[in-house]
Order: sequence, then C-alpha cells, then structure tokens
Amino acid sequence: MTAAAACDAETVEHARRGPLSTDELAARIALDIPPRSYVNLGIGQPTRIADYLDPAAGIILHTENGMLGMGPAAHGDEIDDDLINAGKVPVTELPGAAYFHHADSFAMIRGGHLDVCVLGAFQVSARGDLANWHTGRPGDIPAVGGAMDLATGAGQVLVMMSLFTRSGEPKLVPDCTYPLTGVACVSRVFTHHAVFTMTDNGVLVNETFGITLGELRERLDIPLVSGLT
Amino acid sequence: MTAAAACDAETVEHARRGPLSTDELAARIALDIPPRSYVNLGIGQPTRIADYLDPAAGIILHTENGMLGMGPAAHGDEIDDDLINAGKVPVTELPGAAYFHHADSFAMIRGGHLDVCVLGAFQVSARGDLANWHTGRPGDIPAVGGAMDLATGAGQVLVMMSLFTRSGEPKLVPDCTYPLTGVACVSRVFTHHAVFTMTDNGVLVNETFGITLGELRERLDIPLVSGLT
Amino acid sequence: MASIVATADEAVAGIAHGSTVLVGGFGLAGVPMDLIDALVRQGATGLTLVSNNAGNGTAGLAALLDAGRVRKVVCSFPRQSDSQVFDRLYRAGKVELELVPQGNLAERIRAAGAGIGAFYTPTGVGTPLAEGKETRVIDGRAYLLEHPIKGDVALISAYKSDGLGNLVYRKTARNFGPVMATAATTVIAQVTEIVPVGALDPETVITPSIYVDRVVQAAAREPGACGVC
Amino acid sequence: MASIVATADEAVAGIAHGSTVLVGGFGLAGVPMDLIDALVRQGATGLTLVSNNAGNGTAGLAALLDAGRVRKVVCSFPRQSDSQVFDRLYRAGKVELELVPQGNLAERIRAAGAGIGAFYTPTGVGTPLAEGKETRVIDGRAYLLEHPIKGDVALISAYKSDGLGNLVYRKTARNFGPVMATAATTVIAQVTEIVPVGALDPETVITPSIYVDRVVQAAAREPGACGVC
Repeated sequence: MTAAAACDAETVEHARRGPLSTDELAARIALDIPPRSYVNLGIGQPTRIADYLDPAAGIILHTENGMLGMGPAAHGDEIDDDLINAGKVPVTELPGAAYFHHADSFAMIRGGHLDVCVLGAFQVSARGDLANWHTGRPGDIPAVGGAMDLATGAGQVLVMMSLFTRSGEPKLVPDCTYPLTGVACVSRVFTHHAVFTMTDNGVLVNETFGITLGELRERLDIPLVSGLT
Repeated sequence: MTAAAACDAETVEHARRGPLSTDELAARIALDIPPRSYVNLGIGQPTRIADYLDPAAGIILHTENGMLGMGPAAHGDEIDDDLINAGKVPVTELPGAAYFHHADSFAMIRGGHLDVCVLGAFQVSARGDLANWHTGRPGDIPAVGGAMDLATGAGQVLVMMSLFTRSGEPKLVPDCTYPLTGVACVSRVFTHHAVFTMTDNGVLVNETFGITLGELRERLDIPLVSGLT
Repeated sequence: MASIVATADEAVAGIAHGSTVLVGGFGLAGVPMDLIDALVRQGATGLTLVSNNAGNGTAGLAALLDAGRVRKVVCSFPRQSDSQVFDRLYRAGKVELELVPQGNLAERIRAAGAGIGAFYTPTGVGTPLAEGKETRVIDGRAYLLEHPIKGDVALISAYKSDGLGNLVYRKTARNFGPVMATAATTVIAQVTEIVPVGALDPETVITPSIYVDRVVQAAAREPGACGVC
Repeated sequence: MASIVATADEAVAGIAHGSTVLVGGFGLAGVPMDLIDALVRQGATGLTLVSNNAGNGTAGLAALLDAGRVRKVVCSFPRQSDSQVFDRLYRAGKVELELVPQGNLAERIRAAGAGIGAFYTPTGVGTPLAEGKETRVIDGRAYLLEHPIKGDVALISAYKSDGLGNLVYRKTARNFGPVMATAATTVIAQVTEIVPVGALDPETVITPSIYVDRVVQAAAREPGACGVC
C-alpha cells in the first residue's frame, strides 16, 4: 500500500489482533518507503527498518556521519573501526557507496536531498511538531545530535514510537510539553497501535492494531479523522 | 631582500638604469614571495612570476579554478584539455597537487588561507584600494572573475602593474576613479619604475628604477614616504 | 538516483521555458557541450543561464545565446576575447547581465544546495557590486548579504558515472560541477564513461548519486572539433 | 604546509591556556587519540573544546575533562551511555555546555574556514536552541542566524599524509576532520601513514596541504587498548 492510497482510504481497523511488535512496526514502516529513495534511519529503533526493506527496491541508506550506501551491521571480521553508523554501531558498505565529510553530509540533509528520514520521538503534536531530544527535566543533560537537522531538512519526516508512555500517557498530543526538535515537520507517525498521517484537515488514522478507532479517540486528546472523503 | 627589510630601509634609488622590463619586474616580485607560501598569480602578467620562483623554495601555486600544486604551462603532448589555469591556459601538475571544486577553492581564498596573491590593476589608491575589473566606461562590459574574492581574501595582495598609463597618467592615485575591486586591500605595488608599500604612515617607496624619488614625487599626486625611521 | 539515458536529447527533454539553468565549466574544461547542443535543439526559451562565462566563439553557450533563448545571464566573467555573441546581444539590450564575483557565485550555488537561507560574504564590500545589497559589520569586518542561486536544471560534465549516478571528475574540469549538482531540481550529467555500480572507489566519489537525475555518455569528439577549441 | 614532527608531544607543543580546540571524530572513528593524550600531558588549561561528543569512558576527551582542563564544551551530543566524566562535571557546574545541532556545528566550523561572516540556517527554528538568536524569514521560510566557530587549534586524525600535509581519510572516520582543518589557526593531524610527496592521487586528496601545519604518525595501537573501545 502506498502512502497516498492509505491517506485517501477510510481507517482500516485490525482490532482482533494485538498491537504490532516492534519488528512488525519496522516492517510496516518499510512498506511506506518508496523504491529508489534516499533514507536516513534514526538511531535506536528506526535502525531496525533496514532489515525489512526490499533489497530489490534500490533504497539507499544515508548515515549523517558521512556515508551513502550504508549496508547492514558488521559482524566478526567485517568490523572496521572506521566504518560506523550514527549510532556508533559498526556497519558495512554496499556497492555504489560514497563517503563525505560532516559539512557535506549535513548540507545534503539541510538542502532537502533526503527523501525520507525516520526518527524516534518523545512526543508528536497534532500539527506535526516533534520533540525527541530533551526531556526538559532539571538535571537531565540534553543531546541533540543530528535530530534537528533531519527534522528540518528531510523531504518526509516519519516518526516511529510507542503511542503511549509506560504509564499510559499518550505521546501524540495537542501540543508538545517536551522541548521541540522541529515545528510542523512530521508527516506520519507509526506506532504499535496505529498509523497516523498529519493532514491539513487534522490527524488521519490510517490503520489501527489491537485497538479500535473509537478506543483511540477515547485515549487521545486530539481530534482524529477517519478518511478524507 | 625581504619585505620587512625593505620596509624599514630608506628608499633605494636605481636611477642610472632604465625602468624594469616586465620580466625583471616579475623576477623582482618573485623575490618578495616567502618560501613555502601558497600563492595565486593573477591572469595576465602576474602569471610570469612563476618562471622566477626558486624551485627550492617550495612555493605552491593555487589556481582558483580548483587546484593547488600547479606547474608550468603545458606544451605539446603535455596539453590536457581538463587541466588549465584561471587564464584558460593549459598547465601541468606538480607532485603533491590537489584538485577541488569551485566552492572549496573560493572558501580557501575567502577564508584567508592563501598567503599571497599578485594581481594586475588599472589603479591603486594611496590607501590600497584596488581597481582592476571595470573601466567604468559606458558600453564596456565588465568581467570580475575571481578578482574581488582574491583582493578580499588573500593574506597579502600584491599588485603588478605599470606605474603610468600609455598617455602618462599615474595609476597610483589619491583615490581610484575606476570602480573598486576591493577597499584598502593592497599591501604592495610593484611597477617598472618603483616598488611601493602601503603603510599606516603613507605610501613608502622601497626602490626606484630609472627614476629618482624626487622625480616620482613630481609625477605622482600622492605623498610619498622614504623610509620609516 | 540517476537514470542512464541513451542520448543527450533524451537527457534534456522537458526543460521548460523560463527555466533557470546552471551550466558547469570554466573555460572549456568541464563544459557539458553535448547537453548544451541538445538544449539548443530542444528549444526552451526565456532561460536564465548561470555559468562562470557567457560563451566563447560560436558554439555551446554562444550558440544558445545566438539562438535567442537566453533572457538573462548570471556569471562572473562574460567578457573575453571571443565572447562576441554575448557582447553583441548585451549591447543591443537583448540579454540581461547579473555580474557576480566568482567566489560569491560558487557560494550562492552551494547555499542553494545546502539549505542555507542567505550568508554574509566579505567579497564585494565597498564596490559597485555591493549596490542594493544589505551590509553588516560582524566582529569589526564588513560583509554583504548574499542569497542562494537555485536552478531548475543543472547541466554538468563529469569524467565517470556509475550506474547510480555517482560521479568523479578529472583535474580542473571539476570546477562548478559538484556545487551545481547540489543546487538544481533536475541534474543532468554528461560523462566520458559509464561504469558498473561498485566500480568507483567510494572514497573518491565527488558527487554522490543522490544529486544526479540523468546521465548520458558524451559523444566521442575529435580534438578541436567542437568549434570553440 | 605541514611540518612532519616525530612525536605527538612535539605536535601539540605551544597550545596556549584558554585556547579554543577543535577535535575531530564521531564516536571513536577519526578521534585523534594520540594528540588528545599528548594535550593532557602538555597541560594547557581553560580550554574551550569543540567536538561532536564530550568524551566517552575515561580516556581521550574524558581524560582531558577529568583533568580539569576544559572550561567549556561546544558539541551536539554530550550525553551518552558512557559520558560519565562530562556528566559529573556538568552537574557540578564545573564545565559550561553550548549545545549545537550537529549540522549547524559542522556548518559554523565550515563558515570559519570559508570566511563567511554568518549564515541563516533553518535548523533549530522554533526550538529552545533558537533562544537569543536572530531569526529572519527569507522567501517565506524562517531561519536562524548562526556565527562561525573558529579554533586556535584543530586536532584531527586522517589516514595518510604526504610530506606536504595533503590528507586522505578512511570511510566514516572522515567526519569532522576536513572542515576542522580549514577552521583553526594551527592544524595538527595524526595519521596512520606518511607517504612521499607524489604518492597520493591529486584527485583523491580531501584536505589540501594548505590547511595543515603539523603531522605526526600515530602510534601503533592494540585493538581494544585505547581504554574506550
């Protein structure tokens, strides 16, 4: 299913099953990444999406520490201290790769050349504001890395996160209470419970998993749209 | 003689000889270029200075179309259409050369990394303003190229020019009447008749050739200093 | 990611009237002659041409100008010994000229590719080319505000492309190619040789495939046969 | 042009108290460990450290911090699983932090090297990191004004140097090295191998010798022996 098709359709409820596992979520996101696109997968969970990309689709992975054509994680003899991803994990190089320095790498990001990035999040607001770099709690030390650059520069910013905190609070919110990473930058939010698309008419629910649209509406403090027709 | 020594000394008059030939002038300028420095020689006459640099001095030539380590002009089989200098003349490559693109080349210039550039000029003012890109005459089509970048960015901007126009007007002037290339950027002016240094105390005459200091004072409309002691 | 196309005509298909076209090359090195010739045949008109020069002799950009396709030229060095076509059109008021110092030209193109909104450059301060531009003193030095130059199309020439569009250049023919490749909606490269994916050393790739849309192998050309050599 | 020196201690000689020191590396790739160790021995204090991270484990930058030599850290990603030294000093108010998005960090360093007075970036708009920064809307998009970061010293790591200081890097160890090399008064590189002038292909040089002041061959290091691997 393409993103465009999903946007136009009514919400598809998969209520009889449980929420997606993180691997299922990664696989679901992989479906939405167009063939031949250039993609940055954020550190942490989004990295797993790489395992579910169709090798025939010709998708090329970017890592902001200076590489296009990044391959899977390196193991054993493949490990090379000079070849790591943004999460500092040893990786491999695919044919057709290219290396470049940090200013060139972020020129690529900021200049809008990446088609897609997938980031984790503490919170996303209904208008697509992203918060993923700082808890804002006193004493917590912030670390922003490349998150603000990716949120601002990538063609499409997708978020992969849990929909609820461990204590059950929604992370898709009317307004972020955490410090922002970027303003109105997120186009889609993928969670274990549902897939959402930010539209001019509000937050559209594309699919639910282990929950109904009605139940979602009760648990989230934002208006939810079901289909754009 | 080093530039520093020349600045402190009284004017040296070589009045019994004629003015320098252009080749002698090029050789005179070459003397002032420090060993191991990175140098851009402007198109036209300054290019000739390369022939008088001591090969043992380790001076490295920059050409703004993307190269360090430029060698002499190419001849015969050496000619390669992909290897030219800023004047579009086929050149050669020396061991230790490096190629880079135009934005990197001018970042190098603008960032102050070149030690010296030598430019031609229509006029230079007493405070070191440079005019070398546009006659300002109606109907004349201007072409600035890299002149403004070099004038602004190089560590030392030296000028190689004739001291007088064909009709005998001085080209070292109180204020440039031609459109400016850069403001207060020239540190030394080398002409067939004399070598000048711009100082906080005025224009210092380092050497004269085929003319006395007194005669220079009569022909130029600017105050001339002889020695800084 | 590039599509490899069979002919230069196919490569330039769809360039719209009124487009801004960035054209690589400095002197004759790196000029995408096949693509320019194809653009003449293609017929797009009302073009804004961004290139270091404004055509030499009667071929290439000079032919494009002569065919009346160019509304405006943005360049650093229009006037040369053999720029008679541009000179004639300019003097007849048939083509507009925006003269830009070479380093500002390269940096403005880079800014467009790197998502920089504008930047402060010292080049041009106090000269007629500063007229109408915002000036600002930063840390005691004066700067001009310069804005990005973005192309609808870039036509560049490189040495080799792999099947994805990763490009390497040769010697000073690199010049404007790498920055122009970052700064246009559609980037079209002619190359001397197309090699398989994996045949280029990833350390040596200058323009990563993310920037390149179409690649065509240049026609074999007799030395001196291009009409401008 | 570089001087080749015999030891890391010789390489870092003369770094003054209160210097701003740019240190290359991302994760452990490209970290100039020998030079950092030598800087700890050298004893300069009151340093401002500009680097992507703020030290891992107990060696390298962590040891420099632990020795009380660092007044301020400018970085994008201080907080990591093993950043305990920085964390402790920061919480105790013993080190100041300027947090900069990774792309703005790279671009600010580039700007210092490229003679750009300041630039407008979209990264960080609407976030707490925009506080106190000038904002400006250009063509309908909001930007922040960011200023250059210039170093007194840069410590970088590269793969090979020739006898002039031309540098090539290896894979993602390239990261910040090339931009930092442009942006400091004194640039010091440790390299795995020093090769004769002429042994590097001029097409593949990433940092031309003009930027490099001192080169030292890195000590052979047992895998895992650096204390942070």
